[in-house]
Amino acid sequence: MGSLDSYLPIFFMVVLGIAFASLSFGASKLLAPQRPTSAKEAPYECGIVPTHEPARRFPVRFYLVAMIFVVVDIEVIFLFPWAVDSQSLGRFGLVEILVFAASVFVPFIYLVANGALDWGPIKRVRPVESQPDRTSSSTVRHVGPPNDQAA
Amino acid sequence: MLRVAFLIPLLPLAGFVILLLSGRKLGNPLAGWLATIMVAASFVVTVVVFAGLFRLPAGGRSYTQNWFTWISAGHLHVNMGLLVDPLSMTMAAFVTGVSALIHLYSIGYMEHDEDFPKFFLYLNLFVAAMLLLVLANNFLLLFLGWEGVGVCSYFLIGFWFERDTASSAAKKAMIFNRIGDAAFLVALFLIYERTGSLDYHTVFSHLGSVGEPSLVAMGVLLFAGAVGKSAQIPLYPWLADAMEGPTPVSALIHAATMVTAGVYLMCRINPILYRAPDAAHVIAIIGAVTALLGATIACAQNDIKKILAYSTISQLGYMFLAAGIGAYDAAIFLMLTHAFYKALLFLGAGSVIHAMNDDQDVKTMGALARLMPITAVTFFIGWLSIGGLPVFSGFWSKGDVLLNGYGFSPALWVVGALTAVLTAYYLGRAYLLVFRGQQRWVEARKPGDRAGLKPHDPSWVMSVPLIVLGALSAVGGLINLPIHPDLDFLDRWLSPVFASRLFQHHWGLGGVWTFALIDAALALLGVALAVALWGHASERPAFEPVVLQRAWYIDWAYDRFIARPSTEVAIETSSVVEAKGIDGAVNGFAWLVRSTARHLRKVQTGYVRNYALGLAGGLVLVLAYVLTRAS
Amino acid sequence: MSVSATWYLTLAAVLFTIGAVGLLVRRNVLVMFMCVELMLNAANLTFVTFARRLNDIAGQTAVFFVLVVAAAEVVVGLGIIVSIYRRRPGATADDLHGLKG
Amino acid sequence: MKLLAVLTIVTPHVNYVAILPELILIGGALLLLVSGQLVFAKIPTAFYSIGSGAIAAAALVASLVIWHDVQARGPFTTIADSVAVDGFAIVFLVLVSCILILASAIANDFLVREGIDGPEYHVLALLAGSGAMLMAAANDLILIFVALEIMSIPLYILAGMDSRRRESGEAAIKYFVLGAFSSAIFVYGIALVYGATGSTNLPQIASYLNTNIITSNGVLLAGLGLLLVGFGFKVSAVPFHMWTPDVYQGAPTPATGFMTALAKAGGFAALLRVFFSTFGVLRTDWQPLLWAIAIVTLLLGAILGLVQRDVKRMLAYSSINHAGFILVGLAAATSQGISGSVYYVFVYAILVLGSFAVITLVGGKGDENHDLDAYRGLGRRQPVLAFAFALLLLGQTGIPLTTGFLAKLYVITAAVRAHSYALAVIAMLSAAIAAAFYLRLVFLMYGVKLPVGSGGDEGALSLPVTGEPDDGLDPTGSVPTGVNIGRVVVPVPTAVAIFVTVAVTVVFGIWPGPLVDFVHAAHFLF
Repeated sequence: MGSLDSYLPIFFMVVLGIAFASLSFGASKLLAPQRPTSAKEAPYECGIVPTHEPARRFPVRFYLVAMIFVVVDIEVIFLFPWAVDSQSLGRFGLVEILVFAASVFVPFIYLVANGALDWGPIKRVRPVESQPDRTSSSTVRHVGPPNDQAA
Repeated sequence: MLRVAFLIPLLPLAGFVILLLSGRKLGNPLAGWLATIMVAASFVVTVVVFAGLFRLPAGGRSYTQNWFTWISAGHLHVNMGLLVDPLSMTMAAFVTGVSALIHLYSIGYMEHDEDFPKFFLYLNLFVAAMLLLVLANNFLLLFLGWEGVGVCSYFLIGFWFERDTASSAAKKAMIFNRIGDAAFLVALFLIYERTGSLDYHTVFSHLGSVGEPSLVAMGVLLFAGAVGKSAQIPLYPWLADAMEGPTPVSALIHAATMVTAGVYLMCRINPILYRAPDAAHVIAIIGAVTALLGATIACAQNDIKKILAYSTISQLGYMFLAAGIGAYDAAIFLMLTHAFYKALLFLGAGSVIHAMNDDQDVKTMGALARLMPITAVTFFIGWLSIGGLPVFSGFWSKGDVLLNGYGFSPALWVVGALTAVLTAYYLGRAYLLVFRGQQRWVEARKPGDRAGLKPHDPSWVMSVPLIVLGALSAVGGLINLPIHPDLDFLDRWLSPVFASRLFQHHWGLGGVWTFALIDAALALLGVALAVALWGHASERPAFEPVVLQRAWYIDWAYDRFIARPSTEVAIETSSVVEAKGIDGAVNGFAWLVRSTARHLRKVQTGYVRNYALGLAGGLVLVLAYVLTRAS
Repeated sequence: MSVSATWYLTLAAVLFTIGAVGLLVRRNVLVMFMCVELMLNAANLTFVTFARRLNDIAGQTAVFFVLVVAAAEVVVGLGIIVSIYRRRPGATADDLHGLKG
Repeated sequence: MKLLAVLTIVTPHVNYVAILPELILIGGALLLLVSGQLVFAKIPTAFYSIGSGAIAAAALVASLVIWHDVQARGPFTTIADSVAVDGFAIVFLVLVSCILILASAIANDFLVREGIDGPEYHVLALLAGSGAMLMAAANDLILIFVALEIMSIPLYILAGMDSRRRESGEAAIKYFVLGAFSSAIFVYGIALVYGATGSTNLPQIASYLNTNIITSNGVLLAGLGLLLVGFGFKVSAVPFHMWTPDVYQGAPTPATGFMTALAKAGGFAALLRVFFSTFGVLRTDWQPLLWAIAIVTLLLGAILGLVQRDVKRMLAYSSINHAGFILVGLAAATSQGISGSVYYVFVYAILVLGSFAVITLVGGKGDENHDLDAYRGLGRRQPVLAFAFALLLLGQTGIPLTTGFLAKLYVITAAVRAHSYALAVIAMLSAAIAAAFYLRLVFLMYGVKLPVGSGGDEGALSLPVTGEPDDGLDPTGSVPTGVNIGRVVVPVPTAVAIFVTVAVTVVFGIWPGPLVDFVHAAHFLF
């Protein structure tokens, strides 16, 4: 158990924190008057009645960029070990890391070309081809099956 | 030159494939010609390979051509390959040669048949299978050919399947053959189990380490297979019924080639029989009894093809007799000459049947010799050959068998001699009833049937095979004359294959001549009997006892004591045991499975968390198990 | 002044179990996915602990690979989740049960 | 930092030829990915398909080159012992290449039919293929994990590729969540094994286990168990199989076929190598476990397949049944059993590709025509297609003269030799049950009416069962509404692919020599 000695301060901190929080909650429960109204029960108890729900959905583009960021960010993990010992790894290490960088870069080209990183108004990279068989009803199907509206 | 051996079975097979794809388009008679040419080409290739083999020194006349590994499972390795040696090439040569002639004959014989291309399709497939059987370098491939010829035989017996008799005859042949094949298969398992291989060379070289009981079992089981295929006691009745097939089929399959496969098998396994004399004795005795039995039945038959069928059974018995006593070269010699004269007789019978508007009863024929000279002369030659009259081929080959038989046991000789007399007699009877005497067919028993019948010799495509086979029957003995040691070509040619002979008796030249004289006397006795009894009469009930007409009641006994009781049992089984017991059990099991499934599928709820729970549950079970093993 | 490796391993096992249980009880696909990440990181902790105890660097390098794979999974997972749920606002994993039996 | 200081870094020797097939696939995939973007014109789908096929063919050639190498020099390892180049790996390299070639032909027609543009499908397929190859060649648990993910992640996306069908998305989510769960379990297993043996390298683990007597093996066995769970998920062994039917049914049909073939190949390659070769010493510990898993896998797959109406779902249960058979070979834990399993994987991959190719065609535009009724009378409408499908189904049944027969024979023989008679009997029993649903489909195509006495519903061996109209078949034979039984369009590439699979099934069924010999090369195991 001696090995846990170093954790003693942290342990005390945790105990203190929990004690303080429960103490405050308990005190307010005991001391404050309990007269709930519907206005008080609503969130944002600042007096202003909420008019609409907050936007739950971010634009898809937001997720997209976040995802791309995660990938590129994580690939950097492999750069660190190389950077630490790049001298002793020599030319072999350099070549390997360049190959690695290139293979990360190629999908990047794909992303850029597909407009994944374009903010603002959509600029079409490819010209829209005329599709004679495409009607308004088929376009609706592209967006989602008709029974989706019910869900 | 040996390298082209693969073409021998492949050419007829190619013919089969071509006919299968476009037989209808080729039509009549092109399909027949194509089939004939394929077989003839195969014969030419055989001759080339034969010559190549002949040029090798006598000790080195064995060439194995491996194509590919056919099956490789565990320790079982079976190569698809051919064995070219004197025995297989002799067989291949006569199979392709006789087949080519009979193909040619069939073009004429089947002229008016609607299913002309189909007939040749089966015929070509048969030849391919037969050649595979003969040329195989291992037992499994031999078995493949064995089954192949069986299937073709089944198709061809039932070729006119709209006739009830034909289709039931086909079934009968199939069933009798199956019994033999079952024994054959067991023999294969035994051979593989004991020697670890199915390759001839390997098997034969491992026999030394196999116990004698196993060897006897192998020999007897393989012989049981041969009994089915070659129509010996007790599995012979199918061959008489097989005459329902077209006559060329009877000539090719049920006289010259397929039925001799059993004899070939016995000769091929001579190293096994050498170490299992008991099995060999069984073969000799069964062969001898069959020979006599077949000959007696043939004496009283009226259907010309039945006479020939029982004659074939009898002659095959002769061959087994020879093989059983170790006189393999005599067996092969008899097989060759028999192929010539029996094919000849069948084809002659075919022309007669054609001429008589498909009537086969010898009692309603007569005096055809002047109207059909070619047929009559060739049939006459066939009679003298099979009867064993001196100089004709049968004289030499049958003499060879009898000679060896006497050396082994005089009892066998007596049976053989009796059979020889009967053989000359019953075919004489057939010849005289068909070609001599009164024109009994004129006074038609069935009115309108024979109106305006003008019997005549067939067209050249049918005559040429008759003439060629007639010539071969007459002089075929030349390939193996015992009168001088330098003249027995066949014996010396085959001797490397039959190195392990059970028994060998050397007669001096004097002995040989003595036996030849006795044989000639026996043959003349048979001929004299035939002429005396049937030269001027067509009805002699005393010499056609009912017991022989009914073939010793053996068919009747089969029907009475085996077929009917087993049918009863089968019906009983299907209505009671199968319907209530087995069906009930199967349906009950199916019901059980399905209701289990119906409950189990509810587990598959479609909810991801349930699936994850399944995964986690499995994980817990695995860990729980692991903890029981942990130390 | 050092904590015994057993405690780290126990912590990792506890984290792993929390992740597994969380995946079983939560309905939100994103949260389920976060639970998987928790399990992966428990494995990472185990790797590092063992590497330390065995004085072997291989375990530490393994963490790199696990991290990267986890990131790739995140990206693909998010992609799939977004593409499915953009058409079904407020959906949970339980709403997907069209395929069953 | 103290830790790093004591280690001197040795750069590993990399034999690039040894991993050439994988490099070709990855490089090819990247090239395919950008090729469309660098050219400012619309590239037809066929171009990508041909490209993908060509890349896979190049990988096949590279695999054969390595095969030649290994035959001459014997097996070797490279990249710091983390990649094994042995007969076992190469058998799977060849198999994966063949799968990719066939799959790209099949996918092409599907993509054209459904109007799915772009290289993504093929790129993902190639990447998944490289993952499967690496799984077979990996000689290090970490590399196996990475390879597993390289294979799985593209498969998750492929399952959800068809954005027009909501089932596709559902399949992707289910596959992904459960897949990630199993991966986490797998990694934790690796960590535990690493802790117990001090290495993640397979030969080092094996030699450690051979030379040391482990007094306390709890951690090791727990790790092994977790590894088994991870593998079990990938190869859909019961009880880790539950994703299989849903994903098979939901995924786009060509992707289902590809996924089945590839995941079985990759999953079993690694499973066989790790358990038989590395943890062979512990076989008395894991054999009973595999025995039990094999039995439930065999039975559950066969039984549940009986009551399916959707052909894809039926084949999903069939694939579970097949996984059970492959596990039978492993449960025998003999080299004969391993050969049997490898042969089985090889044969099954080809069979299932062909089967799903036919199902893709019958599925029709929209990929939704998968009810059993869509196959009613196919034998009359399109005899050739129906005959090919019948042969593939008979192959899966294990009828003699097809490759499937020998495959079943090998694993069952191995089980018998290893004296697990119960397993052999149950395997045969499950094959008999499974035969019922394969043959039902065959009978349905050829309109064979079973005798009335054998039960009400057509094709199934059963007594009439009341209730639940959705199992079995409607005995009246009328085609339900919504099932399209029009003529199926058979494009040439798919036709060729189906022909190849049928030819392999029949030719090597009649003449098994070469394929068996090739698979026996898997004996060159490290």
